[in-house]
Amino acid sequence: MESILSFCFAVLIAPLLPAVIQKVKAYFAGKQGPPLLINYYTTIKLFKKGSVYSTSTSFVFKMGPVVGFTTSLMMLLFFPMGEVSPLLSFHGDVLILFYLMGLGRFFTILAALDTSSPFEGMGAAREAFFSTLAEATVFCILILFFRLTGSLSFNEFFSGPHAMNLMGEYGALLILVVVGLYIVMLTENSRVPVDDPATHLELTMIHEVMILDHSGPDLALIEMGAWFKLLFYSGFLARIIDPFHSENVIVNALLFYAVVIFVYVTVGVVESITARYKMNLVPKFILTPFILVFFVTILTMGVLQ
Amino acid sequence: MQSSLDNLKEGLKMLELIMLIPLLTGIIAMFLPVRLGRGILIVTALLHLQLTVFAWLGKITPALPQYFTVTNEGMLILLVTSFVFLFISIYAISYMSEAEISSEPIYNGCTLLFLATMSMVTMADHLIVLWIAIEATTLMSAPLIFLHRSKTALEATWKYVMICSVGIALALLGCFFVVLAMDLGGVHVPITFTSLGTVAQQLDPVWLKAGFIFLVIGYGTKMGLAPMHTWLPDAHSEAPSPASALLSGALLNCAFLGVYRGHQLMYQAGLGAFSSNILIGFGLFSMLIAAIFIFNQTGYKRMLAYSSIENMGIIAFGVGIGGLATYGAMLHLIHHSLIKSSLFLSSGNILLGYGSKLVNKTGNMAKLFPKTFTAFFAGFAGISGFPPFGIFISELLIIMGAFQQGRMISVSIFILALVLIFAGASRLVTKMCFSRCNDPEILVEENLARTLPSYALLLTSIVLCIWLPDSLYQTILSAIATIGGGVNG
Amino acid sequence: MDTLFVSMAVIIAGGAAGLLLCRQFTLMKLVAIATTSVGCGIGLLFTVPKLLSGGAELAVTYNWLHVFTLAFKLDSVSLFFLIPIFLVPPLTLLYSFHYLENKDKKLRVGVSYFFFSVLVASMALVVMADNMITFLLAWELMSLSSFFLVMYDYEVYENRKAGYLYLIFAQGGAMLLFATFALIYRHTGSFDFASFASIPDASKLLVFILAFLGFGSKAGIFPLHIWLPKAHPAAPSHVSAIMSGVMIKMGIYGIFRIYLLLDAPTPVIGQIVLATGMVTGILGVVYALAKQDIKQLLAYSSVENIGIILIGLGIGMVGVSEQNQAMAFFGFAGALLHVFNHSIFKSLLFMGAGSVLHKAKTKNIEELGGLMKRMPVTGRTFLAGSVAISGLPPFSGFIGEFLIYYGAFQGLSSQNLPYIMTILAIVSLAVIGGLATACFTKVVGLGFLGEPRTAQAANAKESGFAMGFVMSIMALACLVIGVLPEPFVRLAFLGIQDVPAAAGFNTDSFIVIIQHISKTAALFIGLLLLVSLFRKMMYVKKEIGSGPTWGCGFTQPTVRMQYTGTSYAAEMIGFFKPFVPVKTVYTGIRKIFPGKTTWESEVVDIAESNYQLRLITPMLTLLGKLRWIQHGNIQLYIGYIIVAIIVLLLFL
Amino acid sequence: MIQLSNALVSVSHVGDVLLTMTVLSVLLSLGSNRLGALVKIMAFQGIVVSLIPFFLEHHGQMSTGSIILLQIMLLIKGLLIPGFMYAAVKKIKIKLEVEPIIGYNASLFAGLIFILLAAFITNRLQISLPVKNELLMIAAITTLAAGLFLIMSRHKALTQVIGYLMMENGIYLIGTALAKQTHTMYVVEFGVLLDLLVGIMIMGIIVHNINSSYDDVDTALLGQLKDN
Repeated sequence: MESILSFCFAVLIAPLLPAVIQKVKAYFAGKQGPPLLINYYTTIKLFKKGSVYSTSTSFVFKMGPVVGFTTSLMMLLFFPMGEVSPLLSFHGDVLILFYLMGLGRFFTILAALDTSSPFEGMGAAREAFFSTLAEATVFCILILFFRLTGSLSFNEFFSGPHAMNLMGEYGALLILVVVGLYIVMLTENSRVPVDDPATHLELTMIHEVMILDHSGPDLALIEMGAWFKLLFYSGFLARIIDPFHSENVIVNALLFYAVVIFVYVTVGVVESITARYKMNLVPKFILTPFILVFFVTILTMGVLQ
Repeated sequence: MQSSLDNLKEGLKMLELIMLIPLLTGIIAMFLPVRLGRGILIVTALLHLQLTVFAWLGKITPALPQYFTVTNEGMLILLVTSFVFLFISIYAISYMSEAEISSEPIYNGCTLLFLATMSMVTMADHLIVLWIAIEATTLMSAPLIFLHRSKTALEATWKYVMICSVGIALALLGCFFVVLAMDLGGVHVPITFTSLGTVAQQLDPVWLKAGFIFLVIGYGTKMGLAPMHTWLPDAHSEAPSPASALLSGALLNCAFLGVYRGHQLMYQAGLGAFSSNILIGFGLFSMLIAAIFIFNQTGYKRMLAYSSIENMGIIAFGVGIGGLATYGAMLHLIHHSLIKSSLFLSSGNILLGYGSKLVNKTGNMAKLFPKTFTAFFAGFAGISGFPPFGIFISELLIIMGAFQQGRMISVSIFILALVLIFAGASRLVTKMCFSRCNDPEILVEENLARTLPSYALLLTSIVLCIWLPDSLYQTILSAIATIGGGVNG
Repeated sequence: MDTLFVSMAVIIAGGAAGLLLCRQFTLMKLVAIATTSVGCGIGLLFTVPKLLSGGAELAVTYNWLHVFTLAFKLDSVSLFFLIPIFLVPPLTLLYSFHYLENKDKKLRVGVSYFFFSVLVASMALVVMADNMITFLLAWELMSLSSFFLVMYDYEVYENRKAGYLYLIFAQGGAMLLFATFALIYRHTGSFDFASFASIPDASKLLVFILAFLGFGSKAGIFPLHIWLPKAHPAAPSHVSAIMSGVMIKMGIYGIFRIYLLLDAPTPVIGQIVLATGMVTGILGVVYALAKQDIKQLLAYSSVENIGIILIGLGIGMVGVSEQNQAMAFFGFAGALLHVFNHSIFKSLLFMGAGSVLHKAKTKNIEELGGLMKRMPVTGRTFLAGSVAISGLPPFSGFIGEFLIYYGAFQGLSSQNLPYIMTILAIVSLAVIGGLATACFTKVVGLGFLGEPRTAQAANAKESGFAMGFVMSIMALACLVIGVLPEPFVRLAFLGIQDVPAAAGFNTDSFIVIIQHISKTAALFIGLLLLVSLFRKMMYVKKEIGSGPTWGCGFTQPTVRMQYTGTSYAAEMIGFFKPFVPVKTVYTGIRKIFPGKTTWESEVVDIAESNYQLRLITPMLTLLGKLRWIQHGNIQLYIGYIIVAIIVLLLFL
Repeated sequence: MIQLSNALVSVSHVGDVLLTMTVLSVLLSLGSNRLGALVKIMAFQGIVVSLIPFFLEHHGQMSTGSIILLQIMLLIKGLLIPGFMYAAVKKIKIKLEVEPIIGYNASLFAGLIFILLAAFITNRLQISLPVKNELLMIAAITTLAAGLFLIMSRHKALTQVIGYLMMENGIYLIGTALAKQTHTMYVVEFGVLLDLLVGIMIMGIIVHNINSSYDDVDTALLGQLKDN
């Protein structure tokens, strides 16, 4: 029951949180910024609209948003938000989940290519490339977590005697992981400095340019999928960082979401104070966390002897 | 030799007929009209095969035992020679009428004389008689090479006669050295391999070794071992295809028999290691030389000739290695004769069809000459060691044997050379068979009379790879037992 | 066992019927396909129940040529490999019914069916062989028959070259195997496989490396893979399917078999296999990404999948040497399952490529586009195959990779080198997965989606019924295995039941995981359907417009402005620069008023170019120089003889 | 049986003279620049070589067979073969020059080196040989080596035949020198002779053909078949 509630809460709050980023950015820019509920308004507006489809497209184009949305939703189903067990969990679920995200990416890219637009193809190519590099980091993190906890499930990562937490047994090691995961989050969710969703030139975009041709409910599904994904990553980070622990479930959840919001705020700060990297520097940026985490995994050889 | 003594009592003493009959018919055929000559050729070939089988089964024995004898290895080679000869003759009849060779009676006669001399080689027991026979094969086959009467044929014949004569003259010196080794050892027996074998231990080792060196050089020249092989590609490419087939499928084996006898003697004298090393060296060197020239070869008959050098190298290598490899070498000898003759016969069709010996002038055989293509490509697959042809088995056995004897470096070179040769040959063969033909004018269409003999020879190789008659197996085993070979190590 | 021989006889009979009936084209195709398929069916009916019943080992021997015995034995590994051998050919043959339509090539089609049947039978013999001779015999037959299949379209120069290259690699590999077996024979004096374990440990490593190279040249490990991307495009597509889907797995079988037989304790073997697997996998997929020819791309993708399978085997072997049974078990099982899965989706993809080639007359991605609408069945099945080969759930590719991952994660408890190797293996698998996604989004996205780039592609029609039917079945199979993996995973477990390292391992807990995976996949599909339904509902009674693609302000787009495969891959290729050299030719701008200029780029296979540069060219130069030996001068020829004598006399 | 050794007073002396003459003929042939002269020298050498066994000490007892063989050999080596070759020379009317690859002076010098070499080898072998006849060995090896030298150093095909013949003579002499007693098998030796005869005849026929095809017998013309 708790799990269902937690899941529903996460789904509901997911559109809210990105507005926090926008607020922070607005603050830095000295503007007032959009209302916090902006994303809800947008979504409803989009669902109300119809769509225009390019004559070049086929059914794959329509599948892209659906698959992308579903895969992101799957992540939330398996991730323990707060200290509540997720709806579903089993040993090995991380593997299938990250691969499901791959599936989402697969169809997003295809949908982009289906439009036969050169810009969307460009974005698709970058997406394919950068997420491959990010995937290496993710799997390094999984290796480390497995090494430390002996489990392959989100729920088990954060429960039991060897729970992954900065305050826990291997806190020192996890600092580097946090840095790595943060960069992965920026990459996977197309945030600055990897991608700038707010730029006005399609040539320099990654994710935004891929969805240029989507409109109406399709676009809404894509947007929601992206919010879920961001929430998942920041939740992942928050579970590692989260120093608080309370016996009460609700308090725990609130504290957890506080940390999540903190993560969102940092994203906003980063977006405000850094510029997007030149495209040819991005791979180096994405490789940095890989090297960090790989280093940590090697370190564990000494730790666990 | 107990068995041959037994045979002496029961068998008919007419072994020499095997060589006398072709000798006689050969001389007759020279002066007969073409049609009659062809008939005589086939009849003689059939008769010869029949007599050979009788001899092999021990039904007939020599009348002059001081010069001739029945040995297992000799009978093996005689059997192969006779068998191959029959099919080549059938082919030759059709080929000669198409090739418009004016002197067909010369072919008919000389090929029979050639058969006679080769039969003599396989039966010779006396050192000098063997020498005479091998020299005689050179002389009898020279007219065959010159049959086309072109300038290049002339050149090839000249080189063939000259180089082989010089080589074989050295073999005579080798014979003298063996006799000297006998004198020094204080042995007084007839100079036959049979009797020398029984007293081999008493022969003077130094002179025996020297004798062996000269024998190997001499007969090796004839056999086509590098670096004495130089005549071989010329002669094989210039001779008319049936003659090339005979040279490659029969003559080289006979020359090999000379080397084999020498090695046998060395082994019996306890000097097997020395002669083995020499044979291995020559074998590998021949294969490497063949590899050099098969790459970028321009003439397909020359390629086949170099392939013969390679295969003689393989046989020498196998015999030198000993043990299991010897069995492989003997199988290789049989299958090489069958397949290589078939290949040369096919090359005759190709030559007739395209009118050129150059690879570049041929092409797209798969479409233009489907029957010949089948035979040619199957032959190529066979000679490269693909099953279901027998060379697969023989090469496998030789490699196994070589590893078993711990000759790692040699066998590495062996394998390297095989791969190189395969790479070179398959390039040419695929070019001939599949690539576009620039000038697809077919001079002479293929026909069954000229493809069936190739098929028959290939089929024999396949059959022998599926089912080796027990008697043949025993013959090979007894043959290689004399040089310490066997299937059990 | 006799059933298998019967099935092989039927298969060969089918091929022979193709040869004999070649004058009646359609009848010949029907008879050949039906008979061969029946033969395969008999084989399957024997194999699968045998494997399921945990079949006792079967062995038969026949005497051959006095010296040898032909020995056959079936254990679980053989039985497992027999499944794709008997399963894929009937499907590809059915496909070929509409694929081989040229009646002018009657004889050739007949010959092709004959060698196809020989190939199938010889592959079956390879996995059944129980001694060196039998194995090599079957192996060589397999190489030879597949060569003829590759040469089907020999009129094309590239195809001849490909056939030639294939032949050399086949024979070179076979020679290495000869050497391997001979080396073993040296120690044991026996041809039997059973005796392999008794050779001294010191020799085992050498034996294994030789065998690994020999088998690897067939399987296509880097850098012995260069024949694959040439031979597969050359062969007709149903042949590429069987070669890539099944035949190259014989190399894997060989590696696995020799490993099992050697029973070597040295950990180096596992590390070699693992490292080779990683290199092969990553470079294979990068090259696949770089290629624009669909069949060539698929060939490189086969190299990649061989890499994945080798990673699985390597994980298993490291597990054995680390005495980590779980690692060993899942490594081996994952490798086997991936062999099976790959045989299906790679065949499917090759058939799809063949269908495209058949109708659009080109294999070049840059000339395709928009086929999803024009060839719906081919497009959809190809899409399914692409998802499967990228290892994404809920399709079959994921299951095999999951097993391998699972095995690898079990190995993380090791220390030192095995640990680092395991980490690298997991990361490589992840990278391979990501790049494979990139690679197949490229094929599908550029080849099947968007607008057709040429008139040929625009005029393409759907292929014949037989082809579409087969591809649909296979696509469905990919999905079924992905959603209901349990029986197939069990099959893979049964496949390794005779492997000593895996014996007695309790898989119950893992089966639970697999059931979970199955449920997750089902859940995902359910959710997907729900969301689709939701989306449908959202669009009810709404205005759906259609117009040209948004060109960011540009209003007159042409089909040539679409993103190209080359640029799609360029950045990723650039990342692997030293290993994936790109050759560019730019004519440059010279004059004040420059004329036409061109710019070309081509990805060069580093292995191929290095062979050319460092091996073939020097060798040919050397051989060319040595040719003066035969200079035609008789005086010097005689001199050779004298030199030979003098040299030999020195040994006296 | 005829006891020839008793009949002649100083057999070994005659033998030595003959051997010296053999060596002389070798040197002459190396220096000779006319084909006709070369053939005549070969005839002379053939006769001398055939006679040598007759005058050797250890061949004291001659059987009837060997006498007949001797006559046949004289006939073939001294008459038939040179006659045959002379006829060939006469047919080749244009160039009777020998055309050496290695000049006459150098050839003569090489001949001297062969003699030295032969002496050296003989010295080394002397210990193991059953028959002590140094001169015979020296002459034999010199002839053999010079024969090979002639084959390799002359352009004309006919000269090569002559070289081959000389080489055969050398081998025959070595055979004579090495064998302690004649192995009484004249059939065999006759066979050797016959082979030699037929071989020379076939070579002669080819030479004739070369001449009619090329208007010359220069082997440099025979270099079309090659692989480089």
